[in-house]
Amino acid sequence: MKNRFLANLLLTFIWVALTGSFTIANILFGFILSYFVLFIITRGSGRARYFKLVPKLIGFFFYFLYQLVKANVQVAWEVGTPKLHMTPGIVGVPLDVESDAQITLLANMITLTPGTLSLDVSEDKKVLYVYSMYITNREEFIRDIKDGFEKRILEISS
Amino acid sequence: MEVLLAIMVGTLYASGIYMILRRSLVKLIIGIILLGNGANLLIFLLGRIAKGSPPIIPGDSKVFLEAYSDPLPQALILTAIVISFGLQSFAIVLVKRAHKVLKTDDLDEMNATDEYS
Amino acid sequence: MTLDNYLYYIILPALSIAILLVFFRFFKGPSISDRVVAVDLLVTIGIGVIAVYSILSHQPTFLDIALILALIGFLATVAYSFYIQKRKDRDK
Amino acid sequence: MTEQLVIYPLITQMLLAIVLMFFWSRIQWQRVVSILGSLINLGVAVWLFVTVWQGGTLSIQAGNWEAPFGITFVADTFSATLVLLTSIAGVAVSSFSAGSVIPARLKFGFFPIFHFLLLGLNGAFLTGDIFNLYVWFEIIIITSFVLLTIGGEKAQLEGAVKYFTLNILASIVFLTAIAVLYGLTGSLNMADLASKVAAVENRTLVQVNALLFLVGFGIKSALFPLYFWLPASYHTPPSAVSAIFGGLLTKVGVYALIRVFTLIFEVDPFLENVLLAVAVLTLFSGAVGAIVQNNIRKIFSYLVICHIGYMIAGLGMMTEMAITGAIFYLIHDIMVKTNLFMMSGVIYKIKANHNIRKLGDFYADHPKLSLLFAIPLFSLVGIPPLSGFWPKLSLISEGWNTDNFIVIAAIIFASFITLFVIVKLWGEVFWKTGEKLPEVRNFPYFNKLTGIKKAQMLAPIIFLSVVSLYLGFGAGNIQNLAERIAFELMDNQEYINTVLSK
Amino acid sequence: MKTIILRTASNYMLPLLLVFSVFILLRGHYLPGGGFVGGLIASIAFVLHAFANGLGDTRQLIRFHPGFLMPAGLTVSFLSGISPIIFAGKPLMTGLWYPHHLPIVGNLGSALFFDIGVYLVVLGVTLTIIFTISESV
Amino acid sequence: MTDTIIGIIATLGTVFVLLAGVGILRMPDTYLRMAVTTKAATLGIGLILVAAAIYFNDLSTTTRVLAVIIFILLTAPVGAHLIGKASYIKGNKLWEKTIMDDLDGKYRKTGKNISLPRNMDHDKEKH
Amino acid sequence: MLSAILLGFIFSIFLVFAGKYFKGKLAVLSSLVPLVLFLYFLSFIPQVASGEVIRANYQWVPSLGLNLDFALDGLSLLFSLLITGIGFLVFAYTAAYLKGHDYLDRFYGYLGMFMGAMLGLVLSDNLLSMFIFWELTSISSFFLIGFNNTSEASRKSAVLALAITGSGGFLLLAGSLLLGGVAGTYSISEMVGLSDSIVQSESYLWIVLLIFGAAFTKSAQFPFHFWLPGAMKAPTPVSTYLHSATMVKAGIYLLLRFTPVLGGEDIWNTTLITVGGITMFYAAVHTLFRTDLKGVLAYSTIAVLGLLVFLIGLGTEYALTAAAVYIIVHALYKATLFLVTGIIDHETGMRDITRIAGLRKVMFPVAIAGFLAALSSAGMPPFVGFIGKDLVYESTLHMGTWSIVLTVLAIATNILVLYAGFVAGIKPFTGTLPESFSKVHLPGFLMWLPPVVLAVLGLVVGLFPGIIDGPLIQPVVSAVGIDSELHLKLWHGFNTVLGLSALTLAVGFAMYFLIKPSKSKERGVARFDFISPLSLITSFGSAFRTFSNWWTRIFQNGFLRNYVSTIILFLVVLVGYSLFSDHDGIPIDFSSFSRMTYYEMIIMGIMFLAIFFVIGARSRLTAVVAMGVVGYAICLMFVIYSAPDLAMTQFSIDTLTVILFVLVLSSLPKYLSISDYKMKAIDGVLSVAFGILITLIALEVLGEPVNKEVSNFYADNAYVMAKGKNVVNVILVDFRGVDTLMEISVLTIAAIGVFSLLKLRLRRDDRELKD
Ligand code: NA
Ligand code: NA
Repeated sequence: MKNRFLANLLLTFIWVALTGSFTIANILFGFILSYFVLFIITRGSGRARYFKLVPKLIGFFFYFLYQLVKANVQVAWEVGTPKLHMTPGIVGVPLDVESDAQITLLANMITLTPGTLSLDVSEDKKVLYVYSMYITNREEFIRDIKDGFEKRILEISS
Repeated sequence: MEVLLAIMVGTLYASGIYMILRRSLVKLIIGIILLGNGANLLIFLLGRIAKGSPPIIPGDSKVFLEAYSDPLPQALILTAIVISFGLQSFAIVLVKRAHKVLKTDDLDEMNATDEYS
Repeated sequence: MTLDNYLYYIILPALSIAILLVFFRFFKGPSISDRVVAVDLLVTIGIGVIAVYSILSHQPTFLDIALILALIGFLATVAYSFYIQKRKDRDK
Repeated sequence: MTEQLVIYPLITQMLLAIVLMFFWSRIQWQRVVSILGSLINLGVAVWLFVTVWQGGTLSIQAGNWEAPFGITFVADTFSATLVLLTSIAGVAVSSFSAGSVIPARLKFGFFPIFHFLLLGLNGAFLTGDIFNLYVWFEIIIITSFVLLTIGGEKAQLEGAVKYFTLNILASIVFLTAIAVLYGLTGSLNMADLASKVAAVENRTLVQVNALLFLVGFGIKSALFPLYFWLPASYHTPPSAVSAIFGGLLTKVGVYALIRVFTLIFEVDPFLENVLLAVAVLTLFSGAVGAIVQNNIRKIFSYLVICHIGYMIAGLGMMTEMAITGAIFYLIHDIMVKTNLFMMSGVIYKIKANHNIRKLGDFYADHPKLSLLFAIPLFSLVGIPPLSGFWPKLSLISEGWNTDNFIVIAAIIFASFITLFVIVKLWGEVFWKTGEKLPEVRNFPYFNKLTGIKKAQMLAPIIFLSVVSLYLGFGAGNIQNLAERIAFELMDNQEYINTVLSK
Repeated sequence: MKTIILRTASNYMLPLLLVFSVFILLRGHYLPGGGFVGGLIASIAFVLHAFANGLGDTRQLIRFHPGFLMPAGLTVSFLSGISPIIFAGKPLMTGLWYPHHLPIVGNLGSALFFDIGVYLVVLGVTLTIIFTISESV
Repeated sequence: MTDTIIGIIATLGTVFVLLAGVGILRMPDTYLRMAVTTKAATLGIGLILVAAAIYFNDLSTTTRVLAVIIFILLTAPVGAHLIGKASYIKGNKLWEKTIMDDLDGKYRKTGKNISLPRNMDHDKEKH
Repeated sequence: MLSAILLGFIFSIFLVFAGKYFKGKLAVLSSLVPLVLFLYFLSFIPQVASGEVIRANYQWVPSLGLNLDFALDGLSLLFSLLITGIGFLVFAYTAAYLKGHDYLDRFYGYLGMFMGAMLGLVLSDNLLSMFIFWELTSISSFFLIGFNNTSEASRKSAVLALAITGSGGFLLLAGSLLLGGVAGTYSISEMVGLSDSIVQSESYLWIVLLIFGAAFTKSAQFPFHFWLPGAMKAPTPVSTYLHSATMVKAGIYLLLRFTPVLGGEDIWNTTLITVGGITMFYAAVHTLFRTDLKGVLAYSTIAVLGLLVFLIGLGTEYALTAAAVYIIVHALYKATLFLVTGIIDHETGMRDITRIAGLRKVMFPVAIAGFLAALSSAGMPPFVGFIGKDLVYESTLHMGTWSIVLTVLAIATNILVLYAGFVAGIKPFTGTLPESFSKVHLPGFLMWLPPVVLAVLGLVVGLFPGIIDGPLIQPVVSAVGIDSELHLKLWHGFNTVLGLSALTLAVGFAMYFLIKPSKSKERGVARFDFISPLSLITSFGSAFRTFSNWWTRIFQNGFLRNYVSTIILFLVVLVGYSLFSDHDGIPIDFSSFSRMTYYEMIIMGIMFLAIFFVIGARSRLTAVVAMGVVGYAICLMFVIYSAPDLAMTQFSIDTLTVILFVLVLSSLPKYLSISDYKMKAIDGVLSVAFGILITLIALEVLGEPVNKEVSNFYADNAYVMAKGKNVVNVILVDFRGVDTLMEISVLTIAAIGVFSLLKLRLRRDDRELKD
């Protein structure tokens, strides 16, 4: 998978060198182009993972953006209206992700979306304590996170 | 604008001295830092200020084509900032040690070396 | 209205107001954490101000400062929280 | 490329400092390297001095950027002389440190810092750039902080807090003065500033600027009423440190004052009055302070302050002869004060005490040493024809010539008190039958030390005593030197022309 | 601070910051940056690592005492400062330049080595100070 | 055209930043302030930076802008997490309308002053 | 001649190294040194008597006008002979007196040094070199008085003597320099020719007063006389040599030497007559109340010194001749008496006149010497003392209106001097020998011969005044600037003077038999000690010490805040005065300033608020965080004002400082707010004044024209010559690279300092400073 990525980068670089144009657009174009070229020339499941990953990554990115914007709008409404409607609380979310990197990524994603905040991870790395502004139901909140960010992180990283 | 900056410099000097006079070790250091900032800004101000024209020769040209702000005070301040950093670090540690050994934060209690022996 | 004017008369004042609001929180506290959060936010908004200012003065150079701010401002926050966790209740 | 010679003293000291840092905890190596290096540095300083004496002012432009654009180093007779004196004191104190400073301190960078201090001093004497002078001053103060606190004993720390604060204050004032100077002239090169400052129309601002420099350097020189850091701290560090402090630290402030007020600013009547008033009060306060002290090093500390007054009086009168006196005094004072603090160190090693009320018996127990110590002591007093006497001739007669009777009175008063204090000290420490001092456990008493250690401590005292004797008996030569320096200072054209290569 | 979040993040940031610091160092002659800021960023990288992982780990990572960087850096700067005296008979700090243009660095000259020395010293100094302080709290 | 895009993106960013400003002022407790604001700003600043990148439209600026954004995304949540945790340990009160606290008792069992390593070098302290 | 002077110094330096071997015989041999010199000077008598002045010149510090110019005229010769002649006897005497003393070598060393100095003093024709030797005599005297250095009284007396004569020395220095400046030369012989212009110069009064100060202190004139009785703590040879025969006469020498230069004016004569008169009478009266032999002699010495000053003040031919004679007279008999006293002290172990008697039985030659000297001091014919006294009365009688007063004064003094001479020279030997003295015996001839020689000389010279008249006295008088026809004679026939002499003797004898020295009288007069100059000077001394203490405490009071305030106050007053005094206002050119924008104002506003927040913060961390805000605001300011490098650096450093603070803060003390409101108000006013001053200076500087020559050079050459585009960086690593090199050195040193401050833990053994 790393090889694929490096090859992708190399091809991008060659493209940029050939065209002689160091603009961001050209580089992006070179990357996409070489990605497709690589996608086409690659066979076999082992090597194909790179090509499955990239769309997932992009998907993850847009999911994150969506969450970010959604939550921001929610907060905007909260902040912008005179009354406070929050029902905040701290919830311990049991974790399926195991590695430090996954936990960190998940926690950061949660924190990055307004309205929630990862406070701590338990010593045994089994529970993530999340502060949230809107909690109506503990289970629902946990499910949101597990089906949302955690699922996607598991997808891209395993 | 310069007027405001000059007042700012004066404020930094005044507050720096005021903090040094407060008998407390921690305030002493804060005072010294404020004074240092004041002196740096004074150099900056008196070297004359200019907006939006950093002294970096643009792109492909070999000399400045437009106005540029005076680089010399900036270099001087940089040196001064770095030196003050060295001094401040030492000061912070000195205060820490002094507090630990002398067991007081009150500078007024630190007058044994001026006593007659 | 040119972009410069728009940035100068609308965006920059808006950011300035944001800074003032945050600064007000810094003043009010009441807890040290609130102040640290406020300072952290100030630095973040500072990055935005620098970005706008670099557009206004046509100097991409200033973005380098934003880079440093983003990197290093974080460390101050780490240090503060380190301290808050560490210190005893002497301070109040 | 004789001009290269100007920075050789700097290169040797910096090299020494760096090399010694690599020898971090090998203290035996450090001792050897420091002493040998100091000797080499002395050789370089002599070489520089002789070259300047014979060939006139030298200057070199760092980075090969013509003045006033780069940083200039200049060795006129004044600078070369001070570099030479620094190197002499450097050799002496290096050896003295090797013998006297306890290993624990040596293992924590004593020698590298010490050579950084000498580097700073030499740099301050040689630079021709006002901001660069600030940087050298910072080297000096940071090294002095470290040397002052090394070991971190109670008194050291307490003294250091005061020393630190007031010296930082001095640096801030200095920096403020540089800011104003740059704002007025746009230049930092001292030779260039001479004409640029003269061309500034707003003389009030020039005077204000001069006063800022006066206060900034005045704190460093321990003038009245700016000297408080000195009596609070000079008696706290190891004697070797006191020696280099007492000999050179305040003098670099005096050097800067003399340089700035002869080259950049002219001393107008107001400044003259200020300088003279300050000089008189410095003489007075230092003298009066020395009377009431009982700690040997505190006595010397106050005398350091007191005697700065002579030099400032010379500067204040601003005639060639008065400056001559100030310069001669400067030369004398560096040698003698360094020696006296080393002397107090030996006394301490022998008796484990600094209090003159408790000390005693020195003459009976150590007649030869007493005789040796009498040389710096009575040189300090200025018993003619010892070195302290000669500059007073110039100063007092210039006092008469310029009708500064109060200055004369102050000079005489200070001389008298110095005499009295030293004589009292002699009576107490050397003549008196002292108290039976309790044996301090594990104290490295002098007689327990190895012969090498003893030699390392005594040789520099003998060396500096010989130098002071030469200053006294060879006063003709020193007077010539001082006159030449004064001439060059008053008529700064050679300096300016050399730097700006006109 | 015992938090895996910070620890993980810091492990990723360390190489990032180090590379970034070298970048800042090398471009200093052309754009804002240089040895000083570069050195600070590098040291901040290690400090961050130490905050997250404890000083012991960071020390293991660096292997030698950071204090060693100070004389090393001083040597580099000092030698590049006096190299013109030794090699060209010119005053100290006179720029000596390699005649050809290099990528990234641009012109290779004594000034760059000087700046590298600054970088090393700043790194050494900052780490020494911070490590010493946190060891003795 | 570009100017318009820049204007819109910058405006969006500024709005978020402003929201953060209002939020930090209005919210009743430390956690809410953090939750509401800290990262609203992240989005806002990110947008403003993107605007700058579009404005200068060259590789080096764009890479720098990307670097800034990545740095912010990397550091901001970690920072927030740290302050949040620190505040909780220190005992900053939760807002009165808070409905649950799963962390309750997790730290305070050991007494009011949670015992934390005095030393940054906590690994070393074990042995 | 230089070698003659140096001989003494060489001798003492030799002793430093060879001291160990200097014992017994060698000490006796060492008296050859003064003897050789004596003979050497003796050989000049013919030349000098013929009016010649022998000169020798050596350059020393020519640019200061200081050269070793020596001139041997009558006056110098007289003194040289006294110095070496009495020196010879004292050297010999000491060998016996201090026989076996541990520090004999030192003693001779000091003596040799003193002799050299004294010779240099009287031979110098250069005022400055004379001053040098003058000071050296004070110093050697100091060491000699303090010779018994374990005795506190000795030490105190030595310090007192040096304090008085030393301060006189400084007056001489000031006077010499002033005189040299007025005369344009330091050559004394040249000054004689310039006398008129010197006397008429404005500085004349100063010169005279300073010279008087020097002479009076050295020659123990009232009210500076009190150090001399104290100096008697020295071993007797010292008292003999320094404090009677030679050193105390240096002041007399000085006055005589300058009579032709400065004399003849009213202020000169009146002052000398008054001071000399008071001194001689005051001291003479004091001799009545002393029971210590040396005390008696000390006061009578002071009386004679007063008399000499008095005579110089009279300034007539008679008076000056009398002075010259009296110098010899006094040297001969007083030296004898001292030596005799020394012998008594040495043999009996006491000097208490009320308990010593009958010693003639055990030390007859000594008694002879004492007797002869006493008679000479009494002015009995045919002793030389008679001639001297005659001349004194002769001169007082010729003083016109004041002659009666002056004569009475002289007579009274002489009577008392007689009394003192008898008490010291005769009384110990008369009466019955107390039992306790039965074992007392005559010392070796080395001790008793010198006084005998001196005493006999007094008789011989009296009988044959021609021995001294032509060869010594006349040259002295002419050296003092008088063409004298006066010749010494023992017998002048029956005249007023003879009558007065007879009166003196009669009253003196009567007093000697009627008034016995007693302890009770001594105690009685001691009740008035509190108004004596000594106790006045002592209480002045302690008052001065108290004052010194107070003054030192006022400034060095231990409070750092006071130090800082004083410095700032000094700065504010000085700079403020300069700024406001010169013109009507402070010109600030507002038009040259740039437009204020809202964002700048906001940044500034935040910064102001943050600063006040720092000041008012109650918690350390809050203050530190607020400091961070101040730093970040400055950083933003650097951005706005085109200083990206600065912004970066400021920001990084600020953050690092915060980290440092945070790391140490928990081990730091509580954040104290200790000052009361009054202190805060005072400090506030001072700080604000300082801040306003800086602001005003800044604004005024901003109105001045700008010179950008240097920075333009940087901008133009940054790329072209230094191959860099970031000019600030180019300045840092190239144009001003030295700054940077030193800046990183500062950092390194600071780091080492931090390291050693925190890591260096001295072992308990090393805890107290050991180096
Ligand atoms: Na968040
Ligand atoms: Na969130």
